[in-house]
Amino acid sequence: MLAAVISLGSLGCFAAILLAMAARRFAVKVDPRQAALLDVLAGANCGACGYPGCSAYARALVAGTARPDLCRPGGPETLARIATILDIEVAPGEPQIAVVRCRGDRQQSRAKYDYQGLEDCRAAQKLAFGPKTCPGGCLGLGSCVQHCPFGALSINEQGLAEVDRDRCTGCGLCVSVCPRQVLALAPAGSHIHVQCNSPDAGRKVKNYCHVGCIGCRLCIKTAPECFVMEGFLAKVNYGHQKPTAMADAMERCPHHCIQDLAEPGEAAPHSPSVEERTS
Amino acid sequence: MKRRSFPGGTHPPQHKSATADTPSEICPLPPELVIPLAQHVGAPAVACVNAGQRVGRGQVVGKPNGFVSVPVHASTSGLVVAVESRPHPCGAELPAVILQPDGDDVWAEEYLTQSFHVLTTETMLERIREAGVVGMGGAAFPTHVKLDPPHGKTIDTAIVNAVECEPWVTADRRVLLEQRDKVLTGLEVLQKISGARQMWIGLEDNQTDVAALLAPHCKQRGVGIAIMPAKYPQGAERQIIYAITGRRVPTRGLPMDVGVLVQNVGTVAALTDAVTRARPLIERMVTISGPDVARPRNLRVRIGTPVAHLLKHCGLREEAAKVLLGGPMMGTAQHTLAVPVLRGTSGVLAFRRQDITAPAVGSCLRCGRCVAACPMHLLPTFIADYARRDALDLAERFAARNCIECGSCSFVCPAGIPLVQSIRYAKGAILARRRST
Amino acid sequence: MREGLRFVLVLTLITALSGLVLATTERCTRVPIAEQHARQQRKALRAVLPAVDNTPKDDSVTLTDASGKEGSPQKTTYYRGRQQGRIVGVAFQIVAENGYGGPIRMMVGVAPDGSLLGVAILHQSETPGLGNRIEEPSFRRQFIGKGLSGYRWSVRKDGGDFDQLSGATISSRAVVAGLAEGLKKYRDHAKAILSSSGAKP
Amino acid sequence: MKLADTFTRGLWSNNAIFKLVLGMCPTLAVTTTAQNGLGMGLATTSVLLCSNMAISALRHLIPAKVRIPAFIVIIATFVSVAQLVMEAYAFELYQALGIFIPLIVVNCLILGRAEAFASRQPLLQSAADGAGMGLGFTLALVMLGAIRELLGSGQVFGMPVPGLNTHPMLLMILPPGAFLALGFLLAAINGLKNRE
Amino acid sequence: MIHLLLILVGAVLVNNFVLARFLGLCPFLGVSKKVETALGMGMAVTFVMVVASACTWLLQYLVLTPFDLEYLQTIAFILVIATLVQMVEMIVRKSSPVLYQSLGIFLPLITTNCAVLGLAVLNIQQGYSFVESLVFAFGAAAGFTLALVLYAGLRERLTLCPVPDAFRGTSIELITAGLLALAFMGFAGLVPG
Amino acid sequence: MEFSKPLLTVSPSPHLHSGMTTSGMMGTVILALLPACFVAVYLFGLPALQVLLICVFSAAAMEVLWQKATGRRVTVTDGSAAVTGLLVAFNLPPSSPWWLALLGALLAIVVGKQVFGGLGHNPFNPALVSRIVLLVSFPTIMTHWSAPQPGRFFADAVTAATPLSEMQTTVTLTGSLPQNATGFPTGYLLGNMAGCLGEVSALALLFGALFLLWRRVISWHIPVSYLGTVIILSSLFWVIDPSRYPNPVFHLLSGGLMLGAFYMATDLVTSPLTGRGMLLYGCGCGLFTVLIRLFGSYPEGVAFSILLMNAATPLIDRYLVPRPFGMSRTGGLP
Ligand SMILES: Cc1cc2nc3c(=O)[nH]c(=O)nc-3n(C[C@H](O)[C@H](O)[C@H](O)COP(=O)(O)O)c2cc1C
Ligand SMILES: Cc1cc2nc3c(=O)[nH]c(=O)nc-3n(C[C@H](O)[C@H](O)[C@H](O)COP(=O)(O)O)c2cc1C
Ligand SMILES: Cc1cc2nc3c(=O)[nH]c(=O)nc-3n(C[C@H](O)[C@H](O)[C@H](O)COP(=O)(O)O)c2cc1C
Ligand SMILES: Cc1cc2nc3c(=O)[nH]c(=O)nc-3n(C[C@H](O)[C@H](O)[C@H](O)CO)c2cc1C
Ligand code: SF4
Ligand code: SF4
Ligand code: SF4
Ligand code: SF4
Ligand code: FES
Repeated sequence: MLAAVISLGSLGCFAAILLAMAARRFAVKVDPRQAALLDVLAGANCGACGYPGCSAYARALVAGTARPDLCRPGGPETLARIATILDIEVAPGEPQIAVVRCRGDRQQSRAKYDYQGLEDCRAAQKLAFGPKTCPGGCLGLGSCVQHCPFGALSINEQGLAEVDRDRCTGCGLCVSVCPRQVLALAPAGSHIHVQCNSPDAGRKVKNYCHVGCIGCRLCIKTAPECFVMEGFLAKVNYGHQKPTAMADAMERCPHHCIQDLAEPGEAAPHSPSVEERTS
Repeated sequence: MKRRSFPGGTHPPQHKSATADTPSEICPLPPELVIPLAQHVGAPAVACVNAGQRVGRGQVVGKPNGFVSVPVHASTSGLVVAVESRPHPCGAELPAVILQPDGDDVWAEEYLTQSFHVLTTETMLERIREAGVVGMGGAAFPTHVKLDPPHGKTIDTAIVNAVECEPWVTADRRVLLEQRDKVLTGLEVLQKISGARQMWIGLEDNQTDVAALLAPHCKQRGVGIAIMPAKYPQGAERQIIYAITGRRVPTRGLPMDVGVLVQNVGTVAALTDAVTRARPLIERMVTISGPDVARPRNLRVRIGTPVAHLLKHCGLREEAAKVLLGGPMMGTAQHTLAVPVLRGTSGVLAFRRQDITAPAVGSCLRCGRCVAACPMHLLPTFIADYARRDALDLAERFAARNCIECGSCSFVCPAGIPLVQSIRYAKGAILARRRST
Repeated sequence: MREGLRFVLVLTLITALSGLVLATTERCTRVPIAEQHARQQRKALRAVLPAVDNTPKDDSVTLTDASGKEGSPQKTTYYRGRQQGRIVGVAFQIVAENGYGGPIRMMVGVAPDGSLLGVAILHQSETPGLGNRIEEPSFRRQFIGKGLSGYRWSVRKDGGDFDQLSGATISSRAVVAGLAEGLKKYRDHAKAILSSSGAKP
Repeated sequence: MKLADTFTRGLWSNNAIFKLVLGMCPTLAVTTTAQNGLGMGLATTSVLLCSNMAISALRHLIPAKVRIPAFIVIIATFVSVAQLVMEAYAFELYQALGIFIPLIVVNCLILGRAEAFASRQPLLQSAADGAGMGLGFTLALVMLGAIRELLGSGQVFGMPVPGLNTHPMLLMILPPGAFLALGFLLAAINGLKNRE
Repeated sequence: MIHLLLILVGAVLVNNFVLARFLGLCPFLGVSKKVETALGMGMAVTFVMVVASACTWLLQYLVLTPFDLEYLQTIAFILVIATLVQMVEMIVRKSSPVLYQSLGIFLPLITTNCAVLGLAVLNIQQGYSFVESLVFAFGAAAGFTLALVLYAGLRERLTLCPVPDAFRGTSIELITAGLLALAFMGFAGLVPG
Repeated sequence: MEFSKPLLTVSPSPHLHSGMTTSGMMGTVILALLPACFVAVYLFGLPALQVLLICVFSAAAMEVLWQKATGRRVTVTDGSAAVTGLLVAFNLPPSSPWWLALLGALLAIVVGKQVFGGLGHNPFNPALVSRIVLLVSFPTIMTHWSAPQPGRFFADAVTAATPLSEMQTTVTLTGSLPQNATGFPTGYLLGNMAGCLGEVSALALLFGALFLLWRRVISWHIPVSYLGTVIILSSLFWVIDPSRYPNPVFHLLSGGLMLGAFYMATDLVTSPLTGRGMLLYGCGCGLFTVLIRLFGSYPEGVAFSILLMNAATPLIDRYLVPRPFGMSRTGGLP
């Protein structure tokens, strides 16, 4: 009995002394904030922040080389927590969501050629600048679908990309993937969007698409300040939305490229909370 | 005579008999010539004529823009109807001078004939540049740049590339047969400018008849004839240099790093015109062939002639489903027939729907055929796989940038995977990333 | 320093405490554990010996094998089972080296005349379903009553007198060879084992 | 969190093996029969329960710095106790499980729960977690053991299953079979989950 | 000599620690995503296993056996191993950041690794002498490393495969490990005993 | 406005294809295996035919079922399932019961291939996975051989031992080789031995292998390095002790070496990509085959050695990367 207590106790004592001495002699400082940060990051390891995984981002945050608002799946809550840990101040941004800015499906728009090759928009874009006559139209080969880490994208039967608003976290990966910038991030609360991305003048657009923006400015006339014109393309001024006026503009758009993407019957478009989106 | 080759490569069917022994013809002038200002590697020329202006044959319509750039000339006399964007073989719409031939085809200036022996190297290079000579083997790199290596680099061997390993295309062969004297003179010009001590003409062993015809003339001038086994891509620069000289061009290097200069047969012939007669490059040999062409043959075509005109001239069996500029291994498929022939266009091939036999795309069997076929000793299947998954770092680590896009890998892949397309994508993405950082 | 001290103290305390707990547990379980081991041995002895009225465990001789193969001589303990003082059987462990999955440890009981009284497998690592069928009574039973002389100690496949298990020839062969060796060992030592006992070899 | 929740979480939704993939060695090594699986599972459960409770009770006394070594010692103590008790009162099982009894010490599950749960939660919660996790582990072991025993020797809990015991697939009770069985079991669970 | 060689071959191939004895599966499944990390882990494990084997052997035969304290084996061994690993980690981290990046980061994983404790216990169980136990430790670690590296190679290839949904993740990884273990069964009997 | 008018096709270069496709390759392999099939049926009669048919058809059926069930494109027409089925049959004893053949095909297609994502993704040779699983699971049935009875289709099976298992048994028993393993057993060339359905006639297998080599479906690297290593190693042992170790000819002709070297080690999917990689792989196969045959407890080592080298293939592919043309020796590849 005594032998056991003594030998085990002295073994423990010995081990503890060794460890204590080692800890003293070989101490290396680790920033405790790094561990704390890793805890609050979303843990999806999605790479949306541009770092190889959450822990790399945490390291960069502590090192001060990264912006604190890059963890998109984590959303504003995470941002707030990061801010507390790092003791900095940030203004929370509005949650965003990806919008497909094209309605020119197979029926509605003109193909340039019959494409044979990789099922990849970026590769197809390199062959005579894509198989669609419209230089901004969705190619429907699904590069964005492959890259969305949350499975929020799909290609519909008409050959157009589609965003699942419930799944999209607004991480923006698809935006950087799409070779034609068809996808853009818009405030998740907004549901009226101009679904066209053609830079061409109306005459040209009419030649290749039934539903492309022809730059007629009717929307701007109907709902001033709600829309802006960039070149020959109308865009929603997301900072300045007036639902009724915009609904009017929607009615009057001759090519129907302004669309309300909220599901029918839904008063205000659903803006999922962070919990729901990351779970 | 030597018979060497390079490791790797494939054996696509030749299909050359349709045009190989048919004498070339002069292509009649089309109703409208489209002369793009970008016909070479480097900065595009700048238009120096306006709509409504009359130009003579050979008159400069686009001025060079910088050192790596060459002028663009009117291919015939006529009226400039517009300077506007038109479909370009690269797929985009690019600025071009639109010329309506007047049918007189008169030279803008009378030119004298002169022996090149009396000219200095500088004069000759200047004339080559003025004539707008670019590589006619496909890359269309300005020849005066290539012939003027930077300080410290010397050229001891010049190779005339008459390999023409692309199926169907026989333009170089016809040039050799029909413009032999021009080529031979061009050889001497090349030797004088480059200072090369050794000269070679590289041919494949399916062209022994040409070799036999050339042999006495070459012997007389001390030019070697290198006959290599017919294997694709024997004509690619690095491969022909390895086959003839045994030297390996380093990865990011140029032929001149190993003291070699490679020029296409057509380029060499164009040198003669440029130097001895100061005539610009406004016409070239083009093979019009393919299963859909009723009367396949070689045509001497003015630069800027739309493809539709050529196909109409040679006749189509039925409406073309696929039209290529260049050969079937490296050429580009066109989405419109309005594109013109450029200085670098060696062939126009037309296919019917039933000739397009793309194998069903499956998953990689890891059979290693692409690896065995790659003349650059790469692992095409890995690079393509990484490219598809956007693993650019890995693609680069497996030397994606070394790929010469010869197409051997896709040609042999039993699973029908468009390997070259993926690799090309990776190359582009890697370059873009480098530029952005 | 204070922190280091605390570190050492806590850990020492916990280990010492753990030592106490364990020592106590060990004290409580010592007897049952010994009992378990003894029971296992008893069971094995009982399985290979006929009914006896002594405690063979306490009536043993340990002899050194003359034919210790690899240098170091091996010791074997022979347990003697008696009936009314007369030795009726001797039990000892043997190891068959060439099993399929490793050595096979067996306990055998031998009658004073050198014939087998019983075989029990103590430990084997043969393949379940194949080699481990050597544990089956039907396989082991065939050896009972057989002695060295008069039998060819190998499996039928090799021209012997014993049935192998189909699909497990290697294991069967190992068992047979091990038994034969054990019997030989007994024969060599029979005198010493049976001496001071009144029984005749 | 309610005790019952804590308990059921460990039992299924956060199952040590199906979800967390912890403690694979004993899982694969001893599950040649359902019975061994059960024995191993119960042994692990009791150690987990005790250590969770002990650690939770001591959590304010142990300085953070010595946390891990202290936990290890506590766990090792319980394992040794379990080992002695099994040797004394469940000798057959003790022999069947062999080296994997002392190895309960290094079952990542136990240290993992100590570190992640017991060192931060009150006693009862920790006990519920220990019991839930342990029984979840046991459940998985029994399932795996039953499958392997059924396919590999045509028996369940030592009882022959007619039809299957004429040509049992020996592989299933050999090492590769353990990997394959668990792999397919996980796939089946995934498949069921996906369907929902 | 031959006898040591047999112990070595037996530990590397025949009774491979991971694939036949089921020891050290957590790191086997966890640290095998990339071949490089697998190699690093393998080397770290090799070092720890050899040193731990020596320490525990001495502890057993100098302390536990003479004082009749065999029942303290488990706790004593794990204490020694845990201390050892932690010490090594601290030392490596301080003295060679490069080595730490390639090997050190794996060390915490090793403490709770069946392979090390299992090895220590097996050394005693099989009655190996000091030298034998060192050889056995090295062989076991080499076998662990071999299996880990092969498995990492397979897993790297797996990431490119369109595995059916239900089989994604741990499921297919276990199946792959199972087939690897199946291949290793070919070594059965290569070493007698 | 109507947008559908015939368009020109645009695809990336090259615009030609060699014409050798996946299904073409698989078809060639099936053709190459046919002579051995005929020999098997000739030697072992109807049971062999039954095993062959069950394996091929159930492999194909399994592939269809699985792909339907997991919602994938059905690709049986590429023929790889048929090749796998055929090779599973080749690896079974001729007298296998029907359920064994069925189970074998199922194991090969499901465990060996489809769980990894189907053709091209399996790291291990499916037919061999199946063979080994069966061998380990049902050792009695899988080592129950029947003697060849040329031309007697309906004869009852006569039990016999394969040359290798006979050799192993005799060597462990007596320490020296049996009668049949001491000479140069040229009779085995024609299939005069017991063994797996497809491995018995070296001649028929060689014939098909030449066809494969000629059609360039397989390259010479693996067979040459595999057989070469076996010949060199076994000669070495034979020279050391001819009474204990059999001669190289015996090694070549008895057992599944020919089948393995030409048809199974060469499986495209599970062997390395590069020539140098294939050579290394072949050498590894040869080494393990000889080791297992001479010292292991399994009489035959071909299947195990190929599986072992399958496991090493990803590493070989990763570390034996060819140096790109023009790259210096130190030119930054992994
Ligand atoms: C960007 C660039 C720069 C080049 N610079 C030179 C040069 O300075 N000297 C030279 O002789 N060739 C030069 N070349 C030409 C190449 O050596 C080669 O002849 C040309 O790319 C066509 O080769 P290919 O048809 O085999 O691709 C250059 C090519 C490129 C693309
Ligand atoms: C795959 C490949 C194949 C080629 N084949 C030929 C060929 O057959 N004939 C040829 O003249 N140039 C060929 N080239 C172009 C040569 O590499 C090289 O650019 C050319 O011979 C240089 O001459 P140039 O500057 O006069 O065009 C090929 C290039 C590549 C990449
Ligand atoms: C996985 C496996 C395990 C085996 N286990 C044993 C075994 O434990 N004992 C044995 O004698 N044979 C075992 N064998 C079989 C031997 O390899 C050999 O085939 C057999 O002993 C020959 O016996 P037979 O002539 O009775 O068929 C096993 C075979 C395999 C494939
Ligand atoms: C030359 C060649 C050899 C093959 N060998 C095998 C083989 O040994 N086993 C097998 O299951 N499939 C074999 N296949 C078929 C195919 O490659 C196999 O089904 C894939 O491994 C499945 O992904 C072979 C195919 C070819 C072309
Ligand atoms: S949105 Fe962009 S990436 Fe997505 S399918 Fe359309 S073109 Fe392709
Ligand atoms: S669709 Fe997907 S990739 Fe695009 S922003 Fe939303 S979550 Fe990100
Ligand atoms: S990888 Fe590039 S160089 Fe190699 S064969 Fe393919 S296209 Fe040619
Ligand atoms: S040729 Fe095609 S199938 Fe073969 S390895 Fe290359 S990519 Fe894969
Ligand atoms: S359970 Fe064995 S290493 Fe984790």
